[in-house]
Amino acid sequence: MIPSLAAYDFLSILTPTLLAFVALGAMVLDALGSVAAKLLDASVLKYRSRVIGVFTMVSLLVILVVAWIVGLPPWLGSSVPSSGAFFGQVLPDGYTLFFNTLFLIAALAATILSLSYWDVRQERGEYYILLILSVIGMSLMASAHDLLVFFVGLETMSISIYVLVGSERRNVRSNEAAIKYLLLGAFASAVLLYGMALLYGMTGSIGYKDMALGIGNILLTGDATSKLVLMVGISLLLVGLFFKVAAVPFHMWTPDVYEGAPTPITGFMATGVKAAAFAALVRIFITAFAPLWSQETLLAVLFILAVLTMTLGNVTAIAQRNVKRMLAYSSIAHAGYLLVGLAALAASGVPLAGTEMSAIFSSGSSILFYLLAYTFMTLGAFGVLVALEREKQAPQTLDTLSGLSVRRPGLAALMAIFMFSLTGVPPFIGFAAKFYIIQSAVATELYVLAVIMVVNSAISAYYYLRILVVMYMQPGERLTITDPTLPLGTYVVNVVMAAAVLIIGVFPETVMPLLGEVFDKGMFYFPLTK
Amino acid sequence: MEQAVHIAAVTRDYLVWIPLLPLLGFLFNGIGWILLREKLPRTVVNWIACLTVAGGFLFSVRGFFDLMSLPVGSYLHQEIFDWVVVGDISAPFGLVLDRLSAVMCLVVTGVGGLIHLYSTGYMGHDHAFARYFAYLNLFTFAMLILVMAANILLMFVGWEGVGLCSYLLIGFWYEDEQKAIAGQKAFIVNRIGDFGFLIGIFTLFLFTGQLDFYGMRAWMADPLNAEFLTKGTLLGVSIATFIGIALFVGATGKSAQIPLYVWLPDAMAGPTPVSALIHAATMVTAGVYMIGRMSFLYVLTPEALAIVAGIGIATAIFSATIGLTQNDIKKVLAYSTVSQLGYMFAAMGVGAFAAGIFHLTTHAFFKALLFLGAGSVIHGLSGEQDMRKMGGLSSKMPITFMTMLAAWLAIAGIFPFAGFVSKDEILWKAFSNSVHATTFNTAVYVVGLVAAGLTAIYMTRLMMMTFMTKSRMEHDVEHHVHESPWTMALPLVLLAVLSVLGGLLNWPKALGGSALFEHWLEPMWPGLHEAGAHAFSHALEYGLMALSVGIAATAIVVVFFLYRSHTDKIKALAENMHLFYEASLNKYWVDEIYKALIIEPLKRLSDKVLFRFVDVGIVDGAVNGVGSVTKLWAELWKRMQSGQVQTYALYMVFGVLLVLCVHFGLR
Amino acid sequence: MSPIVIGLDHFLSLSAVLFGIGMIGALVRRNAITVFMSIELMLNAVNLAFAAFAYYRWDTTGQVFVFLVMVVAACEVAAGLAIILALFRNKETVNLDELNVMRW
Amino acid sequence: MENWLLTIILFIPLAGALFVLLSPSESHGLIRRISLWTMVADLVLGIVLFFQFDPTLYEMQFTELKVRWFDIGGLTVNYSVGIDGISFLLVELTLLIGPVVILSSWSAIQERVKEYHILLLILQTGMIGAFVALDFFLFYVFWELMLIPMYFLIGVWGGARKIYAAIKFFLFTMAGSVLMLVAIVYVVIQPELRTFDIVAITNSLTDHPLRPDLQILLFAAFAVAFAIKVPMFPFHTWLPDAHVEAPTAGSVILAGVLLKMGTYGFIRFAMPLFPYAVFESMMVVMVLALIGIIYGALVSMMQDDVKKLVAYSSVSHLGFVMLGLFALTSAGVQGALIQMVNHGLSTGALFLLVGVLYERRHTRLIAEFGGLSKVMPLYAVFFMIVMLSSVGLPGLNGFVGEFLILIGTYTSVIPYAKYYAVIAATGVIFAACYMLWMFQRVMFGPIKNEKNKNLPDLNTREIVYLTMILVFIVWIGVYPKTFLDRSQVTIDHTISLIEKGHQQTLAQWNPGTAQEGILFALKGQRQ
Repeated sequence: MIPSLAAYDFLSILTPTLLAFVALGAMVLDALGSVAAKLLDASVLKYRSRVIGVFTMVSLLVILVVAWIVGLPPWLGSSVPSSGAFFGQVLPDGYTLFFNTLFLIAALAATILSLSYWDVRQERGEYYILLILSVIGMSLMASAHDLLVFFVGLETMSISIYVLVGSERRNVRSNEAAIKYLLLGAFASAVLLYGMALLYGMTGSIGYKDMALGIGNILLTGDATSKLVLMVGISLLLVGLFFKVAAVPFHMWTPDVYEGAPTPITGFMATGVKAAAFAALVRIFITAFAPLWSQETLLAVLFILAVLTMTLGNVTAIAQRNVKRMLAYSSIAHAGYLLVGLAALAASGVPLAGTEMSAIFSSGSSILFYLLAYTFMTLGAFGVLVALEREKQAPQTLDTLSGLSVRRPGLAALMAIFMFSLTGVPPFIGFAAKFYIIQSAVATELYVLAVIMVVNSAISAYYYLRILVVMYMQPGERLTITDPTLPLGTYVVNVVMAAAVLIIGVFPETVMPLLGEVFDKGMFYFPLTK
Repeated sequence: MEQAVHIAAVTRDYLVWIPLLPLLGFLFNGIGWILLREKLPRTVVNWIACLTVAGGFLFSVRGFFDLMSLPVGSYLHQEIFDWVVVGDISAPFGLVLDRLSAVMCLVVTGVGGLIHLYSTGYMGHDHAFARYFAYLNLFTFAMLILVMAANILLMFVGWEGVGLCSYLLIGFWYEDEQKAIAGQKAFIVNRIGDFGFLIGIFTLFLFTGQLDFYGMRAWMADPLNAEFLTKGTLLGVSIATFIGIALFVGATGKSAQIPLYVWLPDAMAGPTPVSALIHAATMVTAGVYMIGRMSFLYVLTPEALAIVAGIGIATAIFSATIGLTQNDIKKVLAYSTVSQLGYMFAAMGVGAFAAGIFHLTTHAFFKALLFLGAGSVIHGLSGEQDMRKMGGLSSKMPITFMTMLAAWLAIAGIFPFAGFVSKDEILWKAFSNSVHATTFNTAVYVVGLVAAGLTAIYMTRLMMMTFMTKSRMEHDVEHHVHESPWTMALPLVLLAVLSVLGGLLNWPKALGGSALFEHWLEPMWPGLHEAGAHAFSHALEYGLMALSVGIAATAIVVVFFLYRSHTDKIKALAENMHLFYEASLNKYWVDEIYKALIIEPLKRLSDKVLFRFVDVGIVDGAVNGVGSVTKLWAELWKRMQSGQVQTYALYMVFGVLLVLCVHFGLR
Repeated sequence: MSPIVIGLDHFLSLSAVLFGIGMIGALVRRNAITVFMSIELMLNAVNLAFAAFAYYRWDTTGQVFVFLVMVVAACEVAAGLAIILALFRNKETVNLDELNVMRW
Repeated sequence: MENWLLTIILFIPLAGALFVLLSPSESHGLIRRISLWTMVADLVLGIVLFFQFDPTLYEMQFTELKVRWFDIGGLTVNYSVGIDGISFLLVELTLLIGPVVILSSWSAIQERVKEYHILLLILQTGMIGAFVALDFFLFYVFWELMLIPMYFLIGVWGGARKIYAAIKFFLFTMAGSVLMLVAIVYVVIQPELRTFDIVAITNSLTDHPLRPDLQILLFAAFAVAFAIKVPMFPFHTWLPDAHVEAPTAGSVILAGVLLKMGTYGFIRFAMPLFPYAVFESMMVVMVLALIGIIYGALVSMMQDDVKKLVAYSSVSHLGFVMLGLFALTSAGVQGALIQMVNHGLSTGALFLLVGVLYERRHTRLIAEFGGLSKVMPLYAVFFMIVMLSSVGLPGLNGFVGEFLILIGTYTSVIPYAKYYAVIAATGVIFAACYMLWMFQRVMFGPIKNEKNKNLPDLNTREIVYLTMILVFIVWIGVYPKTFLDRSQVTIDHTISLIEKGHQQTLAQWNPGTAQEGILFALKGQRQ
């Protein structure tokens, strides 16, 4: 039958489409730039990338606004689940909207930071185009309701990121990071694909909905072999995703890549890529893997990985002196906290349509909230790093940060806010986010996990606080400030993030109900019926 | 068991003035000192200090006559405000003036007043005189609170208050570290006693539910309750005994009994009037007073009384032997005080409460006199305290000499001086009372007799070395020896009179007296009729009197002649009894023993063991240990990050295997 | 003796073997290019599996997937070679063991 | 006004912080004056509160203002504040300490003055908030909020090993409180509760207590958090470091208020919510408290740094408080509460006095001093009185608290109560030892050290803030009724809640332990 092409079905691909046009525009600008360079003189090239950057920034902002104006009403308005666009391969729901917003925010911040990051370094125009392309990939991952789309999105994102990581071509670290990420990424995609293949073979479909039904049938009626193969497939698929979210032991790439990549890109990866991966992960969990929630083994996997990820991330971060690397480990740790949320989700019972799902909703929305919070905090932190790297173009270590509160009180204060928030101290957003996760974990009786999580956040206090220590409590090295005035953009990013961290932290109501909506009402799709 | 007299409280609103006046004096002088220091006119301070105490004395007298006019058994009472009132604990700030506390008030304010007067002269040259009188007034206040407290908790306030003042006054010249340390020693040793006192209070409250003295008395008057206290046991002794002993522990601290007497000799570091007032006349007798106050409890527990008597008499003889050989004039008096206090406890212990209190009174007279006399000697010799550097002062300081003569005979127990009456009363009661087994009584009596003899000996020795033998003073000191001013002389004289005639207050029946004092206090001691005296003939009583007087007299005469003519014999004596001499001279090394057995180990324990080993080593070590272990793991896991891509890939493979294992292994 | 019927299992086993070989190659070889090719081998193993499933299920989805995987692989190669080239310019080597500027 | 009073009191310091933030950072005088007047204004409102507080009620008061904050997992978190007899005194104490600390750091703090005062003011709000919060989430927020300013106060303006001390303080407290967080979450999502409202939870849990073993687990989680704050014996080692390194104001606040958070937490949360666990863990807590009393006293005796000495003495004093709380008698708990205030006053004052010395000589080593009474007579007077109050001399505040605690424990019906009390009472002796000895070494004797020859005596400012405390030291000592009356009803109610809860646990869950009837045993003792 012909699927209904209701207007909002296309909302699912609205953002990617618009982004695609932006990318096209950027390319055109790029081309024009080079032509102009040929016709006039090479000095034009200096401005080319700036122009493209500003263009990107503006258009991302516009898209953000448009996406909301167009996306919100139908989502809140309708209660009928959409069968989605393109034969249900993508779903135009609140979930998609939320994540698109997240990605756009991350991309916007990354763009602005890049502007101030690159104008003291040499660069090429493709940079911003790749940035946009990666966002397209992410958006597809979030809205995908089908392994195919998901895979395409994933690769679109990954490949662009590979190149972005390596975009400091003269910098050995950048190259090295790029190639490490590329090889491991490809390796992971292979594993992921193999899992997909097996799943496809077992369930005979790649749409989440039908996969769920297939998995259900196999679990009920399948023979041992098919169950085994199914499980292998599922495991491999998960592994592929765990790689992207940097869960231990699939995290090894993270520190090196984060350290080597240009700082704005690191920030973008830490937030955007992680968010995208979780978007896909949660979506697949809730739809395709729904029947598996009754399986202890899945829970066990999540449990073990969560514990490993949190603990190793936090403990190892203690030993780091390079701030970017430390933040890399901290991002691993936070992935661990998110996995706790995922475990809570998986532990909250099979989501049969029409059953009481408040637990699911709350744990689901707590994951989303955590992602949001994490995005703000991390982008803010990296924003501060970008600002610092302007005045000292070297990897920021605890030593270069020392005495910052005297040198640049403003930046120090912002950094302090982000660090406290990452530690999870009220009244900052990090605390609220952790609280939601813990609440859902306890609500689903994952007490041990909750305890391990809070103990970990206590451990994390140590290294986050050490940054404050060097900034506030140690005499600073007399560093000549090369460029006392920061470009407005950086400040705006940092301040906006700080404001978000503080305001949403004190008033979670500003976003939380919306996130609840994402799960409980509207167009979220639950495949199974009693 | 409560006798016929019916107890009745009569509210009187002037009672508050008795302690309040000294308090005001304290505030005036204290604040004046803080604000104006030396600029505060000396005369004002003197007048304020003395008048407030005198005022207290007048009010006490008024209360005294008030009591006389009232029927037997009634007492004056005033409740000022709620102090500690929580749940069923009720300790209002209330004052009581009954026959017992009236006597004490008179002694405290009377003798105290004289000593204040004396101090105005004695401290004439000290620059911190205002501070001195502030402390002295504060002491008077605290002592009066102690005496007049309506409940035992308030008594404890006074109890610790006087301790504080003694601490402050002993360390009055704090620039001298030794003096400061002496004060500190006094406070801490008292604290040890107070620990027992507190336990006593707790137990008392736990079982009687009372804190108010007359409340307890009424409560115990109920035979059932009394039986409950005597029959019920705590840690193997009857409740009553437990309480009695616990409270007595407090008394041993405050009244310098074995084993807590060690602070009193050191307390002589304070100005001499202070020694007279606090460490002879009033504060140190607080323990005796307390037992008198709690007599209704002690009559229930002969065991506790026996302990009181035993400790008391032991202390009496023990410190008397030490007094024999001391060379510092004040030290001799100090040990004599300890010994006399022992007497009082012995009296209390044998149930002769009246006798104890009476000895307390007379002792207040003559011992204060002795101290003041010694003070005037020291004053005259510009600070010399070593008796070996005195002598022949009888001519140079006639008033002092004459007055001290009276005190000497009094304390030696020579007929008819006050000391004789009170001490003999005690000995007689010890002999005759039937609270304890006869053997015990006799033992107490005999020891008491010996102690009396020793007292006579060392007091005579003191008089001889100070006044009657030929001068051994340094020349320049001798040069300006002078008799003290009238402010110091007058109290001496008055006290001398009291020491001579004080006996009349309680002239024994046997000698045709009427034992006024005893009758006056009669209603204070419930249920002593059973514990009353055996029927003994007066003849026996006369005999015993004669015996004790005889002993004292012989002692005096012997010592007199020894010091007069045969000083070599004394040396020989010391040589012969070498061991005893050394022991006595060094106070049996008690301080050293305490230091070695308690103080040093405690210091070592808290420093080496608790602080360095347990706290820094173990507890904090554990804390930091956790930290460093975590750091260790961090380093370990950091090393995992080899930088080699394919190792990373390998880890991923392991991860895959892990996930698969979990999936299937858990089946 | 009956002829061996080539069935789904055989295809799957083959693809598993290929995947394994590719994985081992990716783990043990030191030259970046070679490692890259090994990974391509893994992808092809996946393709084989997809194709096989598609055939036996008589369902075209799998085959579509195969095409997409090929495309993606091509893109990865493109990006990858560019990155390796950039690296070679700076370091004069493509030996993975020497890529350990960033560790710990 | 009335309904808003508490909220205003709570947020005035924050507003002050805002003003300071806006004022230019180099005009120190202005900043100091702003902060001072903020604190004073708060104190004035505190006095208003004092008169409006109704001592006859045990219910929470000033609770009119209650605003929905946000939802979480179907539960509503409210902004709701209120005080009862227990929190009332502590709030007033906090308000009193406020101006004192500002004055005490008037000349001591010279760099980063602006940040310093902002932090002090935020800290003030945090502390008051923790006392008045009636919503578990709100409480936890304030509880953690106190960490940040304190951390900076120690770390930035502290002494030589400030960083170590600051991090130790933060991690210790954090580690404790996160466990409590989990416990809190567990409690609030209980199906029969489903609320963050502390009062509602308390009442409900005393009527329908949790399963005994759960109670013990949760109690442990709470107890660790609070025991660290108190601090009780094994968890105390952060205290000496924090105290020694912190600036005077920091130490004063730490001793004056922060430590009370722990004991307050016990009586407000841990004990009423898990009554059965209280009785199960009584022995442990009591023994730890006793160890704290003796151990703290002994250790402080041999310290050569005055601040460290006072810090360890805090361990001893707080041991008394714990003893009183767990004695579960009206007198004991009452005494514990008063003792909290006393300790805040006297130990706070001690730190102020040490600070005065430190400001003049830049050392705190006892050996450096001696004979100060000669050059600083006024200082000597203040020091003497405070020292005596800390020693527990009757007539001063310390005695009232200690006596009530001891007699409350002694007369308690819990097992071994008498022994606890007797052992604790020895602490009174040791207290005299270390305090007097320290005092004698610092103030008495000849002036050995040339540097001390001409130290200036207290100036007006110092006299003012010391007097502010001294007034209450004497007041509580002489007429404690003022304060006892205001908490009596609440305390009796709380105790009855705990006992009821325990009975209910026994009745509903029948754990079959020997605990039955403890409460009514030995009642006949007084025949």
